[in-house]
Amino acid sequence: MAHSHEDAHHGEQGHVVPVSTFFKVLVALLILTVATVAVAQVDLGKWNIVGALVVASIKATLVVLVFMHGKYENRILWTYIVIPFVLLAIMIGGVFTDDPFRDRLKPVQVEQKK
Amino acid sequence: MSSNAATLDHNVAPGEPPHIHHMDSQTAYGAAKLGMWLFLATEVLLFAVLFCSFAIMRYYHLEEFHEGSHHLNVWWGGLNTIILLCSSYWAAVAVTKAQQGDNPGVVRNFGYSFVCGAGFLVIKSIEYTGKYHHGMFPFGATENFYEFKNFLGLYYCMTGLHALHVIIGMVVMFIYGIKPALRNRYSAKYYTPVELSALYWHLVDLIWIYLFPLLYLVG
Amino acid sequence: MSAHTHAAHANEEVNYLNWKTGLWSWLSSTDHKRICFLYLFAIMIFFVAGGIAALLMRLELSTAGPTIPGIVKDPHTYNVLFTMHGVFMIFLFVVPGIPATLGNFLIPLMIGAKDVAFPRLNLFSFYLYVLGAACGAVAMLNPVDTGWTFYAPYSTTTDTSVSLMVFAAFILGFSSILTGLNFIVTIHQLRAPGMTWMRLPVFIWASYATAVIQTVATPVVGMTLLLVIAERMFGAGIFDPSKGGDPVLMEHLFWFYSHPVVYIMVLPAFGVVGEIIPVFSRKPLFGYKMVVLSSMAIAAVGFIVWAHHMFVAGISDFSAKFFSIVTFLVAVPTAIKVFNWVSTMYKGSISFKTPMLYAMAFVFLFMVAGTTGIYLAMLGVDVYYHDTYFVVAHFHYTIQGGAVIGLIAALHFWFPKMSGKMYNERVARIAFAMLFLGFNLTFIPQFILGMDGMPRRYYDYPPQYQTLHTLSTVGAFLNGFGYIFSLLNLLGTALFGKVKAPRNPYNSKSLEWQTASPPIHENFETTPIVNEEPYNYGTHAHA
Amino acid sequence: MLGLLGEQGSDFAYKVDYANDIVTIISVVCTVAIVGAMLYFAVKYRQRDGVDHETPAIEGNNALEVIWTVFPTLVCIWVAWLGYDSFVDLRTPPPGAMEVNVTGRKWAWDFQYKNGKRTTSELVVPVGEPVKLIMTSKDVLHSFFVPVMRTKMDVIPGRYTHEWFRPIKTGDFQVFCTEYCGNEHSKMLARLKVLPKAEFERWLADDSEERKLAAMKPSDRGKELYVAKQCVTCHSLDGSPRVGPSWLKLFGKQGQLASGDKYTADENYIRESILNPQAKTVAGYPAMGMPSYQGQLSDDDLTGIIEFIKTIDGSQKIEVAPAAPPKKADAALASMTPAERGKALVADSSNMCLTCHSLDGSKVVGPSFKGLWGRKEKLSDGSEVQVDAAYIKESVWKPAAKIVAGYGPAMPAMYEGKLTDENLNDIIEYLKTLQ
Repeated sequence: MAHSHEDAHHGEQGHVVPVSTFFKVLVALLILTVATVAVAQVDLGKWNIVGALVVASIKATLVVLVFMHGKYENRILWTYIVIPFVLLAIMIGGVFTDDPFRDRLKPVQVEQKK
Repeated sequence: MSSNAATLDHNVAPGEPPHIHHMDSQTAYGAAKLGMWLFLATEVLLFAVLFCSFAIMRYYHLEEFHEGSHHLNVWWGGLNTIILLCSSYWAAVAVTKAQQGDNPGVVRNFGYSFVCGAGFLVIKSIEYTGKYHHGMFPFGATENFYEFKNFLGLYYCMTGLHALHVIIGMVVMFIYGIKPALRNRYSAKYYTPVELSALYWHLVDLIWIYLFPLLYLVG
Repeated sequence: MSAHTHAAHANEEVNYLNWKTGLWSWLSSTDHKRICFLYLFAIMIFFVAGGIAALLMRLELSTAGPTIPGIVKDPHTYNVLFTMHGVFMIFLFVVPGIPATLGNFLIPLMIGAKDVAFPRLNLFSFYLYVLGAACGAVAMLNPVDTGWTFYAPYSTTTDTSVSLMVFAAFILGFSSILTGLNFIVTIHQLRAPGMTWMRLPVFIWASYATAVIQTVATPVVGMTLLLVIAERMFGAGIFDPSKGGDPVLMEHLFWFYSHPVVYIMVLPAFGVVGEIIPVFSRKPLFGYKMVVLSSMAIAAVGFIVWAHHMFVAGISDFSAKFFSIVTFLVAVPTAIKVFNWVSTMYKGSISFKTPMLYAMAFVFLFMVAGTTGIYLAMLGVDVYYHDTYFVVAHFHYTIQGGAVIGLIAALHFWFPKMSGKMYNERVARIAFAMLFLGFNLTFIPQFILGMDGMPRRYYDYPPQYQTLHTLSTVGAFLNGFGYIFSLLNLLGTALFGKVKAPRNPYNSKSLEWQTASPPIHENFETTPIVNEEPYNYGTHAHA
Repeated sequence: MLGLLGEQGSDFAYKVDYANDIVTIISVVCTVAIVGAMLYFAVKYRQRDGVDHETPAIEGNNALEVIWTVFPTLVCIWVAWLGYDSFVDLRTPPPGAMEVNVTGRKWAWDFQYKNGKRTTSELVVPVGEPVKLIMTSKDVLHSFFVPVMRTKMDVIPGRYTHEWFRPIKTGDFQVFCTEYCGNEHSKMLARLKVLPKAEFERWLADDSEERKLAAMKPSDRGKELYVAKQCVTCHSLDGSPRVGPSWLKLFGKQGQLASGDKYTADENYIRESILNPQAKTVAGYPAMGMPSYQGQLSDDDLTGIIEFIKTIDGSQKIEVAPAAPPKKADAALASMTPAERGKALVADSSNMCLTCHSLDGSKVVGPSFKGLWGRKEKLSDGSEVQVDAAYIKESVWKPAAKIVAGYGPAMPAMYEGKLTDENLNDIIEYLKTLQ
């Protein structure tokens, strides 16, 4: 019953995270927020969105790891933390095998009859 | 959500885990947490559709999307982001308090989160009404004259669904967090509902972390 | 129904059926076994409704031109019929079909638990189902005519009550999500001592894979359908091309769920066959690990093949090629399963009780379904077959020949455990024969129609297709009567049967047969300790 | 080889059929092998006289697992290649292919050629020349499927998709719509005419039809259509009552709708009533009386009809030219029983029987066909008749002669010559079945 034991270990006590840790993370998050807003003001072309999403992902990771105790969770839980993001990637990836590769057709030009 | 309803059992001494007929309290704790994370996974996938649509629509209407995002007020959005981050922080603290058996602490911190949630909704409604006055409100309008109607459509779908989650999150926090804590329900031995409601609240924050840059900044 | 019966013989020993009586004790029960019956009762209503719709369609199609103008008075009525058939059968019958009924009944029993992890959530899912079903029924007052796929922009422009119907599908989706979530947690947390992952019966593995798909795929279609409503209500401009939306995007998102949903339907049936064949062959399941592995593989690969429903939908050729190639990845694990089932019978001691007959029929029908699936995965060939009767026949072999036959097989196999009675073997066999012949007579002609290029969803057709359509109609009715007999046989013997079932009529090794038939309220007198593999039949050479 | 998909009309059809044949053979062999093995085991190892015999605990065999993992994989790769290969041909039109615009709409196909020539529901192409269809839709999704050419592609509003083929034989082939598009989906058919090159060039150059219509002044065009589109069936020019309101002095007329609202017969009202007759039916006329002409009339046609209506002051006399009796070309019709033929005739929209006669006993404009045969009918002049062959034929050819009590003289005298004696016998056979 390997698994249920494994689960049970975490079952006894969720990990207790000191408030100070949370506070440090909050400060980090606020700084990052200000950073994205600032960066967004300068026009970097398509790098704007890349940058914004990278920063957002860093913030998200912090929230999951610390606020949501992700750091202290077991493998099974992590599987189900990761799956939705993998699927999101598959979804967007799959759809983008389509649209950018569609042939851009124009209707047949009808010759003017004299 | 009613998964943890199984743990709302009033005929047990305060601080004691409820009797669940078919499993011991440790298993129950693990089960509840796994269940909650699975539920969060489904929530993420709910929004995944919107993100995917956003990606495609942006691909087709890049200019309109830039145009559209300029019509959103970065400062309102930014303020809301900060509000949610703080509320998320307090929710996290509430869990620690619960783990230390500090029920008033739970009430206090969840209280802050709750107020933040309310503040978020207020600001959102200010934004919505502003849009409404500029005729940028989709309902009823069969043909939206704005060039960036696709952006607006997605903006309302995404923020609307998110706002709905904020409301649900607040209700959950109140029913499963604040109310029982007022009765000193929680202790180092038993705080599952606090942790679960906090998890849900963090998800609401998580989604917004992505919505804010996508809608307000890069468009 | 059961409430009365068990009130009737109150003197028999206490079990989950009679430990409480009265309708309310059923409607409010959080006992997974009773919830199984609630679902069973509910889905059967829609099985019958969807079946009637199907028979009306077949009747209408039996001749070219209007055939039963009294009932199907115009094309619209016909379109409503196939929409109703699709929506009822998919969302209200087959998807909850095996997971919500047998999954509910068997998962705790097979892993040696007292109940599912969240019993109240379980009941809540059922009432969500009821709510969704109610919405669907109400939507039928201004009947929807979009087909079960709700393709935009037709679904966003037709003036039938699409919004309500897709909302119903959304609610049903949530019922399905919560059920899946419940099962995943149950299987992770509540396995009896000694019930290691490699000792789980394949039905549990199949149910686990199913539950994962249910949980993570269903939200996608849920949101997509909400967007259809948004499109209708205020023209969100996401799917409607007249507002700059992309209808093909809607198809992508729809199939992102609706391909995996095929595995929601059929994986549990795989599990059922994997349970039945070893028991009636008195042999261990051949290649247990591979069977388990293939279930998980199918579930995983199922998520990256969706666009093979869209080869001619106007997606890019690159996309079509990509999705065609990955689609073939599903074929392999499916083939592996079939090989292993058949090999299990090798050197067995095979008895042909009705469940075994269904299981063998399943192997044949699923071979047809699988091989015709290959046609549709082949790009060039699918271009011809797409949206013809070939596709219709193919997915009926998969869904009816696979999932529904699997369900019927399971209902027979576990009937003694569920009802504590034995069904009438002779009637069951006759019903099986009708069902099997009728089914093939219905759909083999449709394969030929497809090869002749007959498009689907046609209310009327050129006269040259007449003969095959008539044949198909005859088969459909035979098929229908087959279902009626087999189900009435079960219902009748459950209510009025005299023959009581022993604990373990097939002397099977797996846990659910080790407790009383029917089981007591919390399944086991004492928590069972598991110390052997689930299919430990036959004598070991070295022993 | 097996010729499962019927005749081949395009030069890549053989490739598709080849792939189809190969996969068919593979499928049949595999199915027979596996099911055969299963049945063989079932018989050989069946439990005799109800007692279990000892069985070996075989839990698997890795060699076998490897074999039946690798073997199907290889087969799949081959088959996937076949499909891929045929698809590439199917999707790559040769440069310089003749391009035709295709527009799908509820529920018909429009085609336009480079020189501006338009056709509806009939695509004419030259044999041996590659043809590329550039397709879009006006409303919802459709799909353009030409079975003999083995090609199909969805037609999407707001976008263009393409398909192509090179016909290898002349002839007249079926085109289906294969993406569900609403009520008349199954009627959204078209013909593909493959002509010899020279003949095609002649056809393409010939625009006499168009010039003739274009040359006419709108009201004359409307007059043509009044007969051609069978408006005459239900709308008189002299004020005499028929199924629908007479067109005499119709334009500008005001009146009450079935809904109770008022209407004024201006351009918009007439246009709407032609395209969507059920929207605003005039009080006292059957709600379902008129079929929609959506997709059957161009804007010029509509203007023509409206202009024509404006001119009607009672002076116009139009004789309904007897239409040619329906040709029973296809063997299918001949192979039918009389009753079936009759049914086909009744269903045939150009005969418009079902516009006024129901099949389910409900009273529309005329008596229902259900149970009509052999019934005793009271006539408006008080006399009684037995509905027999003679009576039916008379009422079809000379509707005004004997009118059943409670019905108006609505039925047009257009069937004499249109329906032959044998047609009527067929119809009567059909009526007999409607008891």
